[in-house]
Amino acid sequence: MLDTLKQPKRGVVSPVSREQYVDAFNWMLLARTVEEKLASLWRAGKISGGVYLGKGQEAISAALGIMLKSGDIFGPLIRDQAGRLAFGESLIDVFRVHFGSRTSLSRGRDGNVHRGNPRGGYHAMISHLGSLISVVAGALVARRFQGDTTAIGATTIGDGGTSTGAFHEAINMAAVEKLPLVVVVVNNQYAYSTPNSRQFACSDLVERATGYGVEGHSLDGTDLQECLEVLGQATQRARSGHGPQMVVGDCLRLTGHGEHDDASYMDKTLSQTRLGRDCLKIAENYLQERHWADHVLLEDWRKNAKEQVENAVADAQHEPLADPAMETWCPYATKRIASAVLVR
Amino acid sequence: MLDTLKQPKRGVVSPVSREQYVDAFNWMLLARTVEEKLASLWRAGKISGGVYLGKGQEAISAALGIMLKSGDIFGPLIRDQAGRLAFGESLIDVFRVHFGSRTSLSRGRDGNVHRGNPRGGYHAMISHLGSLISVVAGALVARRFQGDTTAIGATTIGDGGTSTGAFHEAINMAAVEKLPLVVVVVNNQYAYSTPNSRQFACSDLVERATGYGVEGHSLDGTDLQECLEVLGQATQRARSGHGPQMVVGDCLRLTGHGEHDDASYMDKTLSQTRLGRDCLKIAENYLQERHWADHVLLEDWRKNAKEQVENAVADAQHEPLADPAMETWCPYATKRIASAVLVR
Amino acid sequence: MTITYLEAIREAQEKALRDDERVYIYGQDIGTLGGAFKATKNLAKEFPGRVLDAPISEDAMVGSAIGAAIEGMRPIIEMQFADFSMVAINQIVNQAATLYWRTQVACPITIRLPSGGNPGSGPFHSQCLESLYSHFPGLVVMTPATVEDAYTMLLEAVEIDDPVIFCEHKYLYNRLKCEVLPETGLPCDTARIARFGRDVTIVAYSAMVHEALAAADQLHKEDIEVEVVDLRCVKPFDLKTVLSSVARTARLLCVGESWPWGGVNSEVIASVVTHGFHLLDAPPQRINSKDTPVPFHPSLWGVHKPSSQVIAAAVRRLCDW
Amino acid sequence: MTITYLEAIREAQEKALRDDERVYIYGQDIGTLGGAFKATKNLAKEFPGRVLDAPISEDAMVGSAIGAAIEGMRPIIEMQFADFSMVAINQIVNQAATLYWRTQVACPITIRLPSGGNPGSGPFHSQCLESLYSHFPGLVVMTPATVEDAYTMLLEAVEIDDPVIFCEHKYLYNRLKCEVLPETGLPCDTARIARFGRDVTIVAYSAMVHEALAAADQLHKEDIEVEVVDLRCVKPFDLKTVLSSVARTARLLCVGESWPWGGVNSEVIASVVTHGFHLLDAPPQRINSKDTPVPFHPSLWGVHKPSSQVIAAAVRRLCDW
Ligand SMILES: Cc1ncc(C[n+]2csc(CCOP(=O)(O)OP(=O)(O)O)c2C)c(N)n1
Ligand SMILES: Cc1ncc(C[n+]2csc(CCOP(=O)(O)OP(=O)(O)O)c2C)c(N)n1
Ligand SMILES: [Mg+2]
Ligand SMILES: [Mg+2]
Repeated sequence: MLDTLKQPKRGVVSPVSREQYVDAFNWMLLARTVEEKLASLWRAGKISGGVYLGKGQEAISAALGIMLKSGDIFGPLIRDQAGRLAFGESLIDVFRVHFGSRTSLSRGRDGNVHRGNPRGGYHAMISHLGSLISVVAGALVARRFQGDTTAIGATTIGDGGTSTGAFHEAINMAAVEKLPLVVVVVNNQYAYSTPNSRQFACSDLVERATGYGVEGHSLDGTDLQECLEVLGQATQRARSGHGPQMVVGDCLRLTGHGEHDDASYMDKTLSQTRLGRDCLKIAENYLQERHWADHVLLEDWRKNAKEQVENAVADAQHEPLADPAMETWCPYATKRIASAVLVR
Repeated sequence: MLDTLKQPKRGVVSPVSREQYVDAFNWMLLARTVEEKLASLWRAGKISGGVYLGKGQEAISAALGIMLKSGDIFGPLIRDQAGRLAFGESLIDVFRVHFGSRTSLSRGRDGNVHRGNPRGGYHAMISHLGSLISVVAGALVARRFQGDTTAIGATTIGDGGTSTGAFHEAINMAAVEKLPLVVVVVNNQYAYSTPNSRQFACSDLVERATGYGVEGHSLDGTDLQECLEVLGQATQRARSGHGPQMVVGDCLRLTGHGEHDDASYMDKTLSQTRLGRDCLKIAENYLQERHWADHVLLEDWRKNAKEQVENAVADAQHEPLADPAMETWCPYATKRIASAVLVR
Repeated sequence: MTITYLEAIREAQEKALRDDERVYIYGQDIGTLGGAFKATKNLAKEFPGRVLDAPISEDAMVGSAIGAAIEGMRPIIEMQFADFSMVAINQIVNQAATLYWRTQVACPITIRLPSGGNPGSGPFHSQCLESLYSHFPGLVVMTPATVEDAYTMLLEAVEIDDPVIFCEHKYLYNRLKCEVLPETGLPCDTARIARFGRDVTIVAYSAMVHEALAAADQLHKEDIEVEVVDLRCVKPFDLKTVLSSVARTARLLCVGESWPWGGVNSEVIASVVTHGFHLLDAPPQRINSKDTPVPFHPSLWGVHKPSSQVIAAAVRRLCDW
Repeated sequence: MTITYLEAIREAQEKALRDDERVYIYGQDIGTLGGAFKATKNLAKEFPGRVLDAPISEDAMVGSAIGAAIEGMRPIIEMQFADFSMVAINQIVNQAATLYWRTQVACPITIRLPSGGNPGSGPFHSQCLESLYSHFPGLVVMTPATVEDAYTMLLEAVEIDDPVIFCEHKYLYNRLKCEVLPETGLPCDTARIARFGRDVTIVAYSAMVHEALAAADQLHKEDIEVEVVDLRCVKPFDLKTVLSSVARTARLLCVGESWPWGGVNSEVIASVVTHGFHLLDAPPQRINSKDTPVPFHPSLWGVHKPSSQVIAAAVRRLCDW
């Protein structure tokens, strides 16, 4: 279903155009609206399982999403609602999966952030951090075999996820294969409750790029303009044969690890720094300063986002939930094997 | 048994003294002599399992070994015969383990390079590359808890081993904990048949140090003098509270991956480069140039090494082999558990 | 004052830290946060420097525990969820579990695995990996079913000289309570008769003991008396107690939450029939989770794992044999 | 001209590469070197760019194969030794094995595991991990015992839409030979009666089939006729064929080289007794490797794993029951 969702017109524009900025901004806004709804549904006990939000990371995620074109590959992580939408996820899929609807991408078998449509280039993460990067790299290996010379792949990982062996193996392998892979490290200062100081000892994670022989980029994740510029460049470099790109974006997680978490462990002074700025507010100001949007237009966009979200929620809530009676309870794709197993 | 073997007099001397150079040289020579013997025993079918030699890497290994003091921790890898000896391994243990003697460190349960005496600070590697680094790091964590402020730990890894997730996780963790750990990456250009170009894409593995926030050092592994200088410095830095040290030594594997391997895949031109020099020959020349040893003395040392090796082989060959009748077939240390298991 | 299963785990760790200076705890978010489930709540404050936040590096977490154990420490590793121990399995089964056998140096580490399903947890936060780890020589695998066992067995795990995989069940964390923690408990290699009965033996462990007991309550009303054996520890497990129960009832049903192929159930059944074939009047039976990943949606999850209803039905069939 | 088990594996890969452009092979040292065992000898030359040397990154090797499979490829991954697959197990059991169930996208990857013991190989180059992988839902685990099966089953593994763990036995590599490779074989979910007999059924797989056959030869001289069932594939396995053999012989002995706790043997026995209890005249028995790591020294190793002598002795005891 995603196959048709990417508009091929998108791509790198440098310097950032109004069109692109507005586009990204609206995905950010929509993501924020979606997530506020998810949070309130969760508080109301309408969602089983956890809810994990990307508040404060929408600029990076949306900017990455809009740099990807039809045919590209995207492996989003937990805080990538904006990127998912920009890459083409339909709103109803977001809510279906959180409700555990039978019609959801995982048919109630998995929830929240684990959704995807891998054949459409939209990968479905498992929980084990770091393990998606090599999968996206492998998809690019396949594309190379198939003679696709234009597609790129992108995936994100948190500051905490960089400590996994899987992260290391995947980037190193992608570098050896010189794959058109963009790895975006979103340093939101915490991995659950664990601050950077307990996670790594280098002064900036971008310093790892040289050690892998890949190109490194840094960006301020609170500034959409910079996100667009840098991610535009990084995706462009990947697309034009310069191998893997490591982009490190700094920001602050403006929410708990999940909605169950009050984040009381966070260093309160961080929110007073540049990192603690709300990228959505910054982007609104920027739009107004540039006269790319005024109050009225912004309000219009907000209303529009809300409406879309309310409609999607209403639709999703009407859908049938997962039903054990309709489960096959069979994990095999091969018909013969499946029937051998089910006979017993 | 190892506890008493390290002479506390050893340590960093800079610039390199004759005493230190000669000491290291003799470990190199002894290691080479041991390994030539192992190779011929293997060809004669007297050893079960593989034989893996460190030819061409003795300078790095010996230099590391002599920088370690009594109470330090050492996790050698497959090509560390010289370092093992310098750290205090007795010759007979080398042959016992290769013959599968009942009196060997592993009592015939494991062979060749997997020997060690962990309570003596001399770790016994498992085959899975990279997995020893965190173990050595953990030993240093224990020492910190126990108030030991002087000991350091050292371990080696090949160019190939740097691609493992375990390598990454361990160094990163050691950096976060600021442990006195020296990780020596021995880049002998190949991992079995795989050249550097298929293993990593950075121009020099030492570039990884910054990304971990640890201090990086490079050395020419064919030059004992440089090995002593750089490893002296690195161990000294670790010992004086500067956290993990990553040392990358370049050389060429002057033998097959194991004795079964003719290494026909190797790029023949490499042996013509500086990398291809035999560190033992270079060291001999150096000794003579400096007038630290003449022909006669060198010949004496050689004879002495040979004699020691022949004696150890003769002794080890007289020892009883592993005997299934004497096996407990029980992997548990806890008496109660062991007897519960064995009753059945 | 009541104490939950989760609090018992915290108390055991507190006692271990207090009584034995060789003990320390290492795991993600166990310091200030007190752990994802609060099993180490306040311990970092009470024992400064001995309850340490780890990076997201399970392999290195376990590897470092092994190294520390070699040097005489008794580390406890908290995995955030059992499922994430999979990226440390090489260190667990190849390095820790073989260390004593290879070198005669003991490896007294305890790895806590918050295990098992809860509604809405999905395939990667619900796994029961006791069957996986039990396959490997050298590990002790504990599966406490009660608050008391959670407490005394965790203390025992820390004392034992071998690596212990401590499977604590998340479903029980806040649902089980007891009045007061015991001073001592049964040794881990001894099973416990959780309920006496004459008609059928149910062998279970961890959360499934409670499903079995609920089924037994129901069946009691139908005049079927079920004996419930709580294995407590699945590797090694107490075959003697199982056999003597089967000797009395002549009927065996095994219940476990892990996947069916080669799990605890199949090992118990294979052991019983090879050693006590003649004791059985009916074919032994087993109930596991279904052989698919653990589903997210509560209504799927509820059917995926064994329940007291399914257990009761199986017992009725066994009695009709 | 004879063909070895190892050559059959090479031939199958050559054929797969030739017939299906979606196939490629990825593994350490499989290019110029042709693999540590030469299972890909010359293939890199014959199929340029399709037989690729990997860095020492098993997790990424498998992860990348999954990604490529999603995009329609059919990768074969060679692990240098089965033992090293442990550092990739998360990708195998959590990512590959669950992919279809989670997303309805098939994951047709084949992971070749050079498995099992050889004299002098030691604890980390000898492991039999079929029991481990079989525990997880979603994997097909093949264990060919003959040259013919090594060939046709590997081709089948590549064709199958699910992830296949292909356990090829190193002990058989150069010891087994056949005259000519077959065009087709039995489907993997069908067991094979390797020898007919009336007195006892031995269920075995991989190298142990040959130990069982050797025992059967010996016992034949003693007038005991053993039926040997070669499982061929252990997950799923062909319970029907096993049950119908047991129905004829009424006696069952399972032989497997993996560790005892929860292995293939215990699963087969548990399945047989739950479904065919009444068929048995004697308690089913099993022989595994001992429950320790695999020892290095040949004399220890020879006793650690099941041998034809030990099998024959167990059969005699079973017959005397
Ligand atoms: C291998 C692994 N270990 C532990 C976890 C549990 N876990 C889930 S999210 C998380 C923190 C992730 O932090 P980070 O990577 O910085 O991402 P963020 O949540 O900040 O976006 C942890 C520890 C996991 N998912 N995978
Ligand atoms: C995780 C893992 N995968 C594969 C192997 C098999 N293996 C043993 S040695 C080796 C090559 C090692 O190369 P390198 O690290 O460069 O060390 P060197 O042999 O050159 O000293 C390989 C692939 C292993 N031991 N561990
Ligand atoms: Mg983070
Ligand atoms: Mg090398």
